[in-house]
Order: sequence, then C-alpha cells, then structure tokens
Amino acid sequence: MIFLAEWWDVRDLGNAVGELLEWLGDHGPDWLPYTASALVGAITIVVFLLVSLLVFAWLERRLIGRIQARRGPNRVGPWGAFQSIADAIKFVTKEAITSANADRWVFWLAPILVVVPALVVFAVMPFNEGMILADLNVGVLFLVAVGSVTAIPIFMAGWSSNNKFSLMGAMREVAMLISYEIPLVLALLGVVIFTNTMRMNGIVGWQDEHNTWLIFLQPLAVLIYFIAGAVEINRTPTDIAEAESEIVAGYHTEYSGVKFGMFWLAEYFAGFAIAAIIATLYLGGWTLWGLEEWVPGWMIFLVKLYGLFWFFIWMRGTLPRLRIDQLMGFAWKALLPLALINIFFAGLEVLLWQENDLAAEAVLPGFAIANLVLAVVLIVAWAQLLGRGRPQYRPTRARLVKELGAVVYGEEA
Amino acid sequence: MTMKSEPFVVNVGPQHPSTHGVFRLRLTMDGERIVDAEMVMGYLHRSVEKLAEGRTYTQNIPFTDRLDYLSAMSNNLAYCMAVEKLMGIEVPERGEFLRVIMAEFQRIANHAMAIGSFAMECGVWFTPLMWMFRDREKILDLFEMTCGARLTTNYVRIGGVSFDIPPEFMPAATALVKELPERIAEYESLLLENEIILVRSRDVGVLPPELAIAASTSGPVLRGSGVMWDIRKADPYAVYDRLDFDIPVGTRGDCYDRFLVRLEELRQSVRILEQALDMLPDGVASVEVPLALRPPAGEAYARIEAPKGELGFYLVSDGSPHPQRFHIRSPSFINLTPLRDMVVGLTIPDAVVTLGSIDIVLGEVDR
Amino acid sequence: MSRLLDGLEVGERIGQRVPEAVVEATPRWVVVHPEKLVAVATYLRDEGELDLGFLIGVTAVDQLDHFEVVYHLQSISQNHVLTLKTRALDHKNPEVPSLVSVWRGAELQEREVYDLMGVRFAGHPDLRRVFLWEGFAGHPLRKDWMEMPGGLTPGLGRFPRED
Amino acid sequence: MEDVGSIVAFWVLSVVTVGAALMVVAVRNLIHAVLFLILSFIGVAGLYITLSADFVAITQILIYAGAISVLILFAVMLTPRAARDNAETFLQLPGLVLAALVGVTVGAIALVTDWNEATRGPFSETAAAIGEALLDKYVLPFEIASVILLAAMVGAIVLVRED
Repeated sequence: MIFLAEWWDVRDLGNAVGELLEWLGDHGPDWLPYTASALVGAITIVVFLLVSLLVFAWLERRLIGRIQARRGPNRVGPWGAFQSIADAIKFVTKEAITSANADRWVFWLAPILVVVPALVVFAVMPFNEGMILADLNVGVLFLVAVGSVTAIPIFMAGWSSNNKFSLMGAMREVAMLISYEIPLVLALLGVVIFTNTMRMNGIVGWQDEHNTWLIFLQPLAVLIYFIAGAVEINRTPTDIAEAESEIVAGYHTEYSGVKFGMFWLAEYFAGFAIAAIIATLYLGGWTLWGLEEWVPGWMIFLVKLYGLFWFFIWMRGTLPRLRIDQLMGFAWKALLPLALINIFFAGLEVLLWQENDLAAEAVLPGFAIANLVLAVVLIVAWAQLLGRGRPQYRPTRARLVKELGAVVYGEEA
Repeated sequence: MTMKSEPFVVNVGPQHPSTHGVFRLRLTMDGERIVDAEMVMGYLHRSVEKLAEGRTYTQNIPFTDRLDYLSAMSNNLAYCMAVEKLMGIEVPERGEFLRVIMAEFQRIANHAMAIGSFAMECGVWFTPLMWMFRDREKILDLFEMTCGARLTTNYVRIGGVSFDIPPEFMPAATALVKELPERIAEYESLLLENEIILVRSRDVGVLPPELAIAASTSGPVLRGSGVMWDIRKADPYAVYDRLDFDIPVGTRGDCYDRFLVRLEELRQSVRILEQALDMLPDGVASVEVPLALRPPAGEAYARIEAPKGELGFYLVSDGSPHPQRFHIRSPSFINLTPLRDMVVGLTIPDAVVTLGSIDIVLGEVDR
Repeated sequence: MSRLLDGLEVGERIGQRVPEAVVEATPRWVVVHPEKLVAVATYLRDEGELDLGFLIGVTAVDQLDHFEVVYHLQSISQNHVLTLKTRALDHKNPEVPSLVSVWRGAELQEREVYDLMGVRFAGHPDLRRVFLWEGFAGHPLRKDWMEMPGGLTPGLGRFPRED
Repeated sequence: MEDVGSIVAFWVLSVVTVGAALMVVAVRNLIHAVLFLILSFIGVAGLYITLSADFVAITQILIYAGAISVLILFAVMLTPRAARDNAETFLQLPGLVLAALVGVTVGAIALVTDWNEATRGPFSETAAAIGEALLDKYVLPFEIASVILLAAMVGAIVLVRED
C-alpha cells in the first residue's frame, strides 16, 4: 500500500499529494498526474485564499474596532465570527445593477478579471518545499508581470461604468500602478542580485542556507517594497483610486451586489499576495532557522503572511491619505532614487563578496549593518529634503491671544 | 507647450460621502484643476423662518434645535437671548452659568465632530472620528442626564433653563473635565504632527484675512485667517466676561490653521468649563415667564459665538404672540460665501479638504 | 461689550457726507434712502473712525406696505455695531441696490433675501434663488405669500390657550 | 512539436491571438480595440511559452500587456472625445495595400525557406543567457537603446512642463 508511506505526516502536506501523483503515474496515462497536480494546487490555493478572506474580513473589522475604541462586529455568531459569512450572503443576494449607459460586456467582464492577477500570483508562491504549483525559474519576474496587468481590469471597470468618478478613479489607479511599478521592481532586484536566482524556492533556499533573512541585508528595499505594495493593493492609506471622501468609491462606484463583492475580494487577495511576496522574498518563506524540521513549513509561512497583513490593517486604521500628485511625487522623488541607490550598494557588496571569494559568515553581518546604516541615513536625508526640512511643513500650534481686532497674518507663530 | 483639454463638470454631491449632508458643489474642471465652483443648496430647506412666524416664541425653541443639529444648546441659547432682549428679561446667575457650561460642552462636542470629519476628509479611515465620539458620547450623556435629550436638547428656555441640573451631573461633569485634557493631548499626538495631514492641508484653501472679514466669515474660519475676533470676548453674553480664556488664531489662513484653531478651542473650552463648574452659584436656575409671551413691538438682534461662528437671531415683534420676523444669521451658510475663491485652482481632493475645514451643517445652511 | 453706535450721531455724519441720504434716524438705527445706499455703505466702511468693515447680516422684514432691508454692521477694530436700514416702498416689486461691491458677505445673503422675500438687489452679480428652485411660485416669507380661504393669512392671531 | 498538448495549445493560442488582432481593426469602439490588443499580446506570450521561451513570455506580458497597453489607453483617453471611435478613414486603401504586401512577403518567406524541423530539447533557462548576451555581445545596441529612451523621457518631461 503505497498510501501508507508518510502521508499522514502533517509537517508536509505535499507527501500525500506526492503519493497520489505517483500512484496516478503508475496506473494512468502520463498526462494524468500533470493535470491532477495542477487541479489540486489550484483548488488548494483558492480554498486557502477564501478561508483566509473569511477569517480576515472579520478579524480586520475587529482589529480596526479596537484601534478605533469600539467593538466591531459582535452580533453574528460568537464574537461576531460569522460576520464575513453574513456579508458574503448579503453580497450574493443583493441586486447587481448594471447602469443603463454602461458598456455591458466590459462592465460585466471587469469584476471577473480583477480577481485573476491576485490569484495567479500564488501559483509561484512556495508554501513549503514541495508545495508550489509552478516553480518557475523566472518567478520574481512573473510576480512583477502579473502585478503590472492588474491595472487593466480596473481601467475596464472605471471606463465601462460611464461615470466621471469611476473614470477618474480608474485613471488614477492606472497612473499610480505605472509609477509604483518601478520602485517595486527595483526593490525586488536587490533580492535577485544577492541570491543570483529568480526561482522562488531558490530564494527561500538561499536564505535558509546562509541562515539569514533578506530583510536584514535589504532593509531599505523591504520598506520600499512594502510602501509600493501597499499602493498596488489599493487599501485605505493609499486608496487614491477609490478615495471615498473625494471620488465616492472610484472605479467601483457603479458596482453593486456580487460584482462589487468581486472587487472587495480582489482587494483582499491582492493584500495577501503582497504579504506572501514579502514573507517569501524577505522573511525566509517557509523556513525559520531549523524550526521547519518540527513545525509544518506552510504554517510558518502563513504566520509570516498573516503577520504582514496585519501591518496593512494597522496602516489602514491610522494613516490619512496623500493627494494623488503627492503620492506620485513620492514614487518618483523618494522611492525611485532610494531604490536605485540601494541597488547600487547591493551590487557593490555582491561584487566585493564574489570577487574576493570571502566566506559568507564573515561578510553578511557586515553587509547587514552597513545596509541598515545606509537605510537610516538615506531615509533621514530624504525626509529632511522633501518634508520636515521645509518650513511650511513643520507642525505649528494656534497662537493664543487675549486682545481683539488685530490681525496676525503671514507671521510665523 | 500648453495642453488643450475640454472642461468638464463634476457634481460633488448632493449624494457624496464628504459634503456633510446634501450640499452640492458643481465643479467645472480643466483637467485636474477646478476653474469654477458653484454652490447648490436648499435640499434640506424646511422654511424654519416661515414656520416660526406661525408659532409662539416658546414654541419656536425646538426649531432652533434642528438648525445646527450638532450644537443644539448654542442655538437654543442664541434664540432665547434674542427673546429676552426683546422682552427685557433678566436671567438668574445660576441660569447664566448653566447656559455657559452647556454651551461649552456643546462646543467640545461640535468640534470633536468637526475635527474628526476633517481628518476623514484628509483620508483617515474613521479612527480620529471614532476616538472623538468617545468624548462626544460622554457629553451627550451629560445632556441626557440634564434634559432627557441628547441631540435636540431644547434645554435653554426663555428666562433660564428648562431644568436645574440633577445631583449626579456635577461629579460626572467634573470627572469629564479632568479627563478631557489627556484626551486632547491624545488627539494632538495623532493628528497635529501627522505629516500627511500637514501636506494635505497646509497652504490649501487659503483665505486671506481681508477676504475673511469682507465675506462676513466668523468663528474658526475667521480666526484661522489670523483675525483676533471672538464674540465671547467682543460682546460678552451670559457670564463670559467673568471667565478667563484665550482666543486661538492662525497665521496663514489655510485649512491646517482652521484645524489648529478648533483643536486649541477644545483646550480653551475645557478651561472655561473648569472655571464655570467651580464658580457655579446656588439659587434658582430660571425666572418665571408667562406662557403667553407678548413682547412689545420692536426688534432685537442677539448673537453668540456658536461653535461654527457668529450665530444671531433677529426678531421683529409687532406685539402679537408670534414673531413678525424671525431671521437666523447662520454661520454655516455665511461662511460658505468665500468658498469659490478658496477652491478655484485647487484639485478635487483639496476642495473636499477645504469644505471640510469650513465645517458646515446642512440643517443650518438650508434652514 | 460691543458699543452700540448712536444712530442720531451717525445719521448726522452721513448727512454731512452724503446729503439727503438719511430718511430717519433713531438712537438704535439709521434708515437711509435706497438710492444713496451704496454711497452710504462705502462711507461707513471706509471712514476711519467708523470702520464698519464687517457685515454681520442682511435681512428683510415685510412691513405689509413696504419692505425694510436691515443691515447689521460691525467694526472689528473699534468693536462697535450699527444697524442700517433701507426701505423698498413698492410692495409689489421691491428693489434696492446690491451691496456686494461693498461687502462680499452680502453675496449669499442677498440671494437668500431675494429667494425668500422677493426683494430684488440691483447690481448683484448672480441674483438667483438659493434655496428654492427656479420657477417656485412666489416668495414664501412675504406675508401675502399664500392667501388662505376667507382672507386669512398663515400664522396665529392669538395664543392658542390664551383665553 | 510531437505531443498533443503543445499542438492544442498552439492552435488555441493562435486562434486567440489572430482573432483578437482582427477584432482590433474590426471593432468600432477604440477602447474595445485596445482591450482586444491586450488579449492579442497575452496570446503571443502564450505562444512564447509553447516555444520554451519563458523569459521572453513573461517580458511580453510585463512590457506589452502591462505597460504598452496602458500607454495606448492614456493616448486614447487624452484624445478628444470626437476622435475616440475606430471610424473609417482615408488611410483605408493604403492600409489594405500595405497589409497585402506584408502578407505576401511573410507567406513567400514561409514557403521559400527550407525549415529545419527542430526537435524539442530539454527545458532550459533562458534568462541567464539573455542577460549575458545583452551585457556582453550586444552591449552597444543595448546602451544606445537606453540612451535613446532616456533622451525620449527627458524630452517628454520638458515638453509638458508647465512653466
């Protein structure tokens, strides 16, 4: 009985699948295991995402409730835990209105296509050593490519709605994605320079092998990637494309019911995707300095992923939103030069390392310290240059007076 | 090279998340820039001035609750002061102190809403608003304790107040006043030094003081432009002349300054409350006035520094039990006068922040 | 305390500067002729000692046979107030000059008065209705706005339980 | 191209690519045309995958579907509304002639060339090879291309500067 090999070992869910595929290969046509593995992987990813969504849609509201000194959902089920299911039922049962002047086909297609990029990203995401749907040798590039097409369904939604606010939101989104693509790619390039591979499992393996996480070697790149990623996923601090106080709901103003639910879904999926990318590339993926021998690797990965997603929730509950031109200026004036400097130093360090054939244990701590110092110095310098350094952007207080009738205008308090 | 673009019209409102109700701003855009702005209002017009002409002076007090429904106490106060001026009624000292206490609590509650929604206009996801709701809630609890209503209080009456405060009011109010400075420090740490709020509101929607005076703005909008003007000091009513407080003024006249002025007014209101609660005398809270008020023929204009600006009531009596003319000088409405000058040349996000910094309530704009 | 300017004294000063402008002056207010209104307002705003640069409010009162337009004025630097009035004697078609050129603050308020009371302000840059829609019949704050059956007018003649 | 999967994939992708390309010229709405163009780009990327050119395929999606299409969308959105349909123009006849010429040339080459039937080798990584070729053998064209792109970018910024 081949099934009884090791398949009950929870540390590696891949075992059971592997056994199944082997059995299929022995007993069926040769295309069968290929198809079966694709199906199993796809179903696993969708199920994982939907379950995470149900949990986090509720958890986020509870957490934001805590941040905002209120309770959050607490009526449906214990601690309101079934709130997301109630929401899902609401989305499905509500009427999905198509406005009279909408471009029907495009309007209908956009909410379907918008989910695709966020789903496809997980195809190259290693949940564990063997738990990866497609271990592409250009994995990092694949992430970037998939990220770059997210603009198109959003543009379709905004344009086909035939609403000025929708179109404005869509154009903002497209412009923003194009701008933030560049620092995003440059931040990922630092990883590739160090690990010398674009294969996701190879990057995780490199971090495991050198007993380090790339967040230590590339602190600036992580920050840049996190900010650019936050912009890409379009959640509240950087939700310029659906800024509710300005353009109502941006590109999905005209959507309702299950169509709106798809946008909402895609937003969460994209958030998980960005968190997964950071967890894999910068935080060692499914490895944790040997702990993966004892704890299932996918569990380590999920803890990292959810921990990072929590940062997005925290940001959402705290920060105001920049104006579109300020956000674009931030990409071009701050993130882009910082990313370029970061790449330059990463290349320099790797060159130094490889040319002199030094031992990794000797140089990597030095690089980590040097890069941390570099990150701090650059961030402080840029903040002085663009923000606080300018007199008008220093916080002031109202001046207190007792007399009446005079005017203080233009004087510094 | 100049880019040619077709101007297009964007309707911000009347159904829009950030117009504070059913206000409509018809913006003509040239690309990103606003080239013209037209205010369209009246969606909430309930003809209060006409209705009031058909009711007696006392019956009109509930109407004033529903003008600026976020600061009902102040509205009651201004109206009752106008009637008292018309009739020549003197209010007992305790009544005056209670009015000041309620008006200042109302100011804190109103500014909590104003600052919170201003922060939301800057794109925060509800957090400051919810934090401020905590304090507003406690203030509304005090109102409920005193007069049974939270929003439409109908508390200040002609000749005094409707009820004297219950015994549990003083401990609760003192505890709240002790707690508020900490809370305000918390808001300042969250909002005052927030770079994003700074870059969103600094030098946005600038209102120079000359225009602010010429356009009859009042309240935080006028003070944000650096004009030292506060009716509590300029034309003291109730017992404000016996209380010590400062007027916060801005120096640039932008949205950030208006926000700063409101933030500082919270502190000053707490100062006033500390003194007023301390000085509250014993005695009766109101004088008996006849139910059938027949003021002598004549006119009276009474005004107060409401949270949103100068709130005045102009009453003309012809000797009958109902006013011949009941005019409301509403600060929200008149503060909108320079809006067009402030938003032209800005983008939509800036216009929204500017509108938020003026702090309007549509019940008072449309009346 | 804001000082209430003596209407008689101010009326005299206006009379010296703009002859034949003052129709009536009492200690509490000054009534001027509508034709001289803009000149009087400009004088009140610019005269150094008066300096009434802040228009508190504009409103109108239906006095059944004529309309009275009331301006409350405030000096921010001197802290005194003055009530200025003018009368539109034609009750069917009341018209007074607009003061938007003197005080910007009159812009919305004159529109409001026009909308609800029907007083036309000549020279207003944008005199349209502000609360009611174009085409609304009549001006509701006028006492004769809605004639009720039997010649009654809306409003109470006496207090409900007075006798 | 022995295995069934590759052949099926090739035909499906070809139909999608060519069909979408035909729709680009056939549909009236310019935005629809751009969306079909994106579909065509993605089809080409799929064809690259069947040819084992993984790096080129991903780059095709990144550059064409992700960036070039957005560029075209911006170009369409910035044109006046009147010119935003795929109307018949006077360029129709020259276009047809040109298309016929290109078709004839491609067909002729396809028929004339003596094709080597390549057998599929093992799936190899192409990224490293492409990178080395770009920075070694073809470094001069690569650098010239980047300088031209930089000049174009600077020129674009200079053109739209407001002051």
